[in-house]
Amino acid sequence: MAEASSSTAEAVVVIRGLEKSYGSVRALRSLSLELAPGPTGLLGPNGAGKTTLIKLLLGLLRPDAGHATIAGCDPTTASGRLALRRSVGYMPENECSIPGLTGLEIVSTLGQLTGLTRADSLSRAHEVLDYVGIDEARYRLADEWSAGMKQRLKLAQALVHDPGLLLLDEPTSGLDPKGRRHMLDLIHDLGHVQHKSLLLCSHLLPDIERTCRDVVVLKEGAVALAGGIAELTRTDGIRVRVEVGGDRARFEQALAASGYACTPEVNGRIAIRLDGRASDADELFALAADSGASLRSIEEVRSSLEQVFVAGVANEERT
Amino acid sequence: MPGLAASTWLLFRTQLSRVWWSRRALACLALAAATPALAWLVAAFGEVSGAEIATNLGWLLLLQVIVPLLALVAGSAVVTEEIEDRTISYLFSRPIPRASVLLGRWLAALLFVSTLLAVAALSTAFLASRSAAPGPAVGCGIVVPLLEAAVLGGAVYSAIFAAAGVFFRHPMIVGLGYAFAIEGFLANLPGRNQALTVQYYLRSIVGTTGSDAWREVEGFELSRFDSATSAVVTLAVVLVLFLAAGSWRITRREFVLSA
Amino acid sequence: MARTNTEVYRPFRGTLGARTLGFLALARAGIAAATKRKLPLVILFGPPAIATVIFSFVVYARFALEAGVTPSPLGGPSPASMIAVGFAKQMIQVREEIFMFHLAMSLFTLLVIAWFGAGLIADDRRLGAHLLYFARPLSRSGYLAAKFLTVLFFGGIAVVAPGLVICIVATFASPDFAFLRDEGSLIPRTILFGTLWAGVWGSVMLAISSLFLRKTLALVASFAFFMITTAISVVLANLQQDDRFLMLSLQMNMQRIAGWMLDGPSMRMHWDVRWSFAVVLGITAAAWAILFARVRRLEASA
Amino acid sequence: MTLLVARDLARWYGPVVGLVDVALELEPGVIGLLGPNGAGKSTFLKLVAGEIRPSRGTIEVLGRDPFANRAHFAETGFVPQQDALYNDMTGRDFVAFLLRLSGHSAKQARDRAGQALERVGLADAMNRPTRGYSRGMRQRTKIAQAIAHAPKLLVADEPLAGLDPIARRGIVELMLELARGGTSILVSSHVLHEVEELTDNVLLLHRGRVLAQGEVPEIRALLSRHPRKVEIRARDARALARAVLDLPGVGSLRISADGTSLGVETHDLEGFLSALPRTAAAVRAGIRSLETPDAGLEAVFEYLVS
Repeated sequence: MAEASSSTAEAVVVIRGLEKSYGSVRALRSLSLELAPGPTGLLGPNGAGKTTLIKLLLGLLRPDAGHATIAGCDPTTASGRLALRRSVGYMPENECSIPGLTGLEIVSTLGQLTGLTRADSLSRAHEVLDYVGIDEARYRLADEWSAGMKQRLKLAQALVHDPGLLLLDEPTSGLDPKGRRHMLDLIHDLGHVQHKSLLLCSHLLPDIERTCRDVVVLKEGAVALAGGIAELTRTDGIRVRVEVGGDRARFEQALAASGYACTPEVNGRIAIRLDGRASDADELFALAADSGASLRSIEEVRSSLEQVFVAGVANEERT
Repeated sequence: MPGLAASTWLLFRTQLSRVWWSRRALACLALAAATPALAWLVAAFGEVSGAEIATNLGWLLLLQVIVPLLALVAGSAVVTEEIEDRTISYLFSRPIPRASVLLGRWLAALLFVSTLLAVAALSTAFLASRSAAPGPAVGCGIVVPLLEAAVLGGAVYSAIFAAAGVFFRHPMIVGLGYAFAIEGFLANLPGRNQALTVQYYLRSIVGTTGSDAWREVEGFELSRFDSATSAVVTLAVVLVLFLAAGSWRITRREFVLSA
Repeated sequence: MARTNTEVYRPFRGTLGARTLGFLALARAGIAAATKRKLPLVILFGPPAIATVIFSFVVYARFALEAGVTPSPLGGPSPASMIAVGFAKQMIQVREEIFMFHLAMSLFTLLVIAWFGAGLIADDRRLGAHLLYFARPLSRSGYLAAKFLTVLFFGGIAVVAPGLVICIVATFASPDFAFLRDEGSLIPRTILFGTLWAGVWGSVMLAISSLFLRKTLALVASFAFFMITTAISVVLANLQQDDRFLMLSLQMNMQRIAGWMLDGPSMRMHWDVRWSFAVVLGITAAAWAILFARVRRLEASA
Repeated sequence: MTLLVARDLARWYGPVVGLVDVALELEPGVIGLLGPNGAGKSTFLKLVAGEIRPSRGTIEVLGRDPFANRAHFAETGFVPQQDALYNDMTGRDFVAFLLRLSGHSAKQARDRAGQALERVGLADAMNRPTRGYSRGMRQRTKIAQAIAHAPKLLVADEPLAGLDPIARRGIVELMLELARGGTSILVSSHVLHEVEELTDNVLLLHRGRVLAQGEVPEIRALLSRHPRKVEIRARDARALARAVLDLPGVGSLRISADGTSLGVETHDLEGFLSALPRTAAAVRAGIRSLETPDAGLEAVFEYLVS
């Protein structure tokens, strides 16, 4: 995923000094942010203002101060609000469905509410339901669907009017491993293959790492960290983490003898610093062969997004 | 491990402080305030004697409509509220007899309902007595039976609806059906089946112990009355029976919460 | 030249119109959802349908007697038709009978509108449907208009249809359409009254539905509202020996309006009909005020 | 003594199957309960917590039948799945109230409630009504009420759902600390990497049946019909492929389109790995990384469920 992270195309969402508080709780603290086209992750501990930000972008809430433009529209004006909701797809966090309707009827009704004609919305409903992988169940009442299928229905209704920008709030909550992988594949396809801009709000870091190119970390209503995921998780020198089988002691002596700096890790693995000496681990294999050891796994040490998140969010307070 | 009495007392004390601060309590307050408000209005602007106001409003509105409705709103929630809010798992994973959940919370609801109804009955009588129009005074013959019937009616109805909360999924609708459809229908039938309604016993209490002013209320003198004591005893037995059935059922039944 | 069409996601090629009447789709969806469960439909619309059929036959028999023709029931003389003919004999005035039948039906409409109206906003909030609606270009007034049309649809059928059917039967049964000449204006007035009745009670029911989170609670609340207002109005009227207190009950006012609009007897209600209109419109305005306030909160909490 | 014994255990909700002929024995310790949605995880936990009765067969927890058994509740803490609290009560009052119901005196209840809430990281928020709590704080309050009376067994249904990484790490550490202290923990989740942080001992459910039970590596070893996969990223994968072809147990080779990664399937993983260093040293194909992707829980789950 080494595409250019933020091309010069004009930003999809521009936020300047956004303020919002509920009574004494300050949800957003003069937030300023620009979202480039493409898939961006929105991260932050519970109560960092993620859901509030999404509601402000959709024009469901009025900000106390500052302004935002989304897909070229201003959510605080009535006309801007109606216009932006035609070009933005929103996948809400908590479970929602329309009582008494089948899945197909829900998606086609919401399509018509967005401005599609009756015929267009019905054919479009079938297309998006095929895309999210809902087959005959579409003809059954959505109230009887499983949590996983309701989650896919929410994505389908967000896609029915083929919006340029998608706001996805915790898309994988409540899904089992298979459902989760399928949902992440869909979002990855939307972001990278269909070139839709999307703002994915989640607290599961592997989801964001799997589907997004950029990430914004919120903390107590302000941006703690923002940038491309690849840059943020790159480490300085090349270090590898090795799991050793067979005669581990002799292998460690051989490593020390040939001057590799290595530090043992908690789960029995060893982190070895390669930088400068070699760009690959062939040398390590040679040492292992000589000392009767085997290398069960070798992985490049990158600080995972979790470390970036913890560092970004917890830099002042104790973790 | 706490016994039945200890855990009932614990649930009662905790629920007592919570029962006053809910939207449900707001609805009950509004219901209880209806009769006194009307009594004040009629006393201030009408030319009707205090006794007539107290007896008519007391019987036709307070005892026949407000008492069952208020007991329904407060009583049916005794167990159903915990099930709908899905907080029952916390109570049912504690080493306490399950019946204490019903009894403890019902006692709190009882105190709440009785207080409201007593205040409603007394204020209705008081406000009615301020009417300038000539007529018999609003004496004990009116106030005492009204108070006794209102509080006792509230207690029995709330016990019945609390038990309904354990037996049925929609106790509100079942309770409404009983209080207004079945009781309304049976009350008008001549003969013994009136004895199946709570209203009959309330009427017996008011009829035998109340003063003659009660007799003038339209449609009051229809039925034959039991003695007041036998009416009170019967109501007490009904109350205990329903609570016992509810306690037995809550211990046996599995409460499977929808996901 | 061979073409493959295997791309998984097909972009939308149609046009996205600025359809201001988009909310009609929501009304259609509401009606579709309500008619899915057949049992309530049968229970609620069965009895009025049967009553309408019987009453139409009675009207037919009444006109037949007037014209000196002995009414010949379709399936030959059956006990039911004998009773109907007997009843037709004592009928005084067709128009008055139609009025009384209409009143009976409008009470039944209370139940129909309560059942279909109770869940309209309550279930939306409980199941989170408002999250889906208000992320769409649907304004608050659009949402309310759609919900109102849904309840008006069912209320309208329950109250207007019986009246219309009977007027039509009366028209054909009356000798060379005399009914149409003398009482022709009754038909538009029936439609007007039916719509007013369904509109007013529909608004009250929607307001109650927006105040509660569950359909059952809204149903109980609507029963309590109806029960208490009626009880208070009757008690006060008896106490004060003054029938004007009946104006406190919405349903009494509607009967007074019905009496005036359909030239029916006005029983105990002898006050100026403008008072009834004032009370009814006041209650409807209050209902809509509650509705707009609640939906504003609904959109913000989406 | 054994933690839990289930014999021919089954539970239906009308026509819907919750669990069907489950027979197993669990030893004290931390057990991860896994399975797709609707696999019967919540049903099993409710049976262990004594909230519902089996439709057939028996279940014994700590030697007792759990259903509505007061002695069992005294020694068990239950974290229900639903996000429900008494919104008008403060966190401390809520936990203290439940402790009173567990037979503690007023003072004891208040102190232990404070300690439990501090352990879950709610020291500053415990005196505020839970109405104002965030999702993560509500989840931690639910855990606090389950551990406040120092139970022998903690039954937790999706305790980590909705927690952000910092809160989740805190709860995982708390559970590990409880486990070290001798408390057995039965925890369900459907986010596998969360369970991997907690324990290696898992119980896999699918469509109401027990698919597998035990340590993950042992389960993986039992799945012999699935050859082991090794993913190697190297500068010249094709050269490495030629050299690796005749190493022990190699079944199939797969070279990626850009020629930088080699997928090997072998029926003798140990033999293959011990022979690899000599070959790799000889070929010098510039190996950058080597992984056995199907050793993890996710792959084991995938094999069993598909």
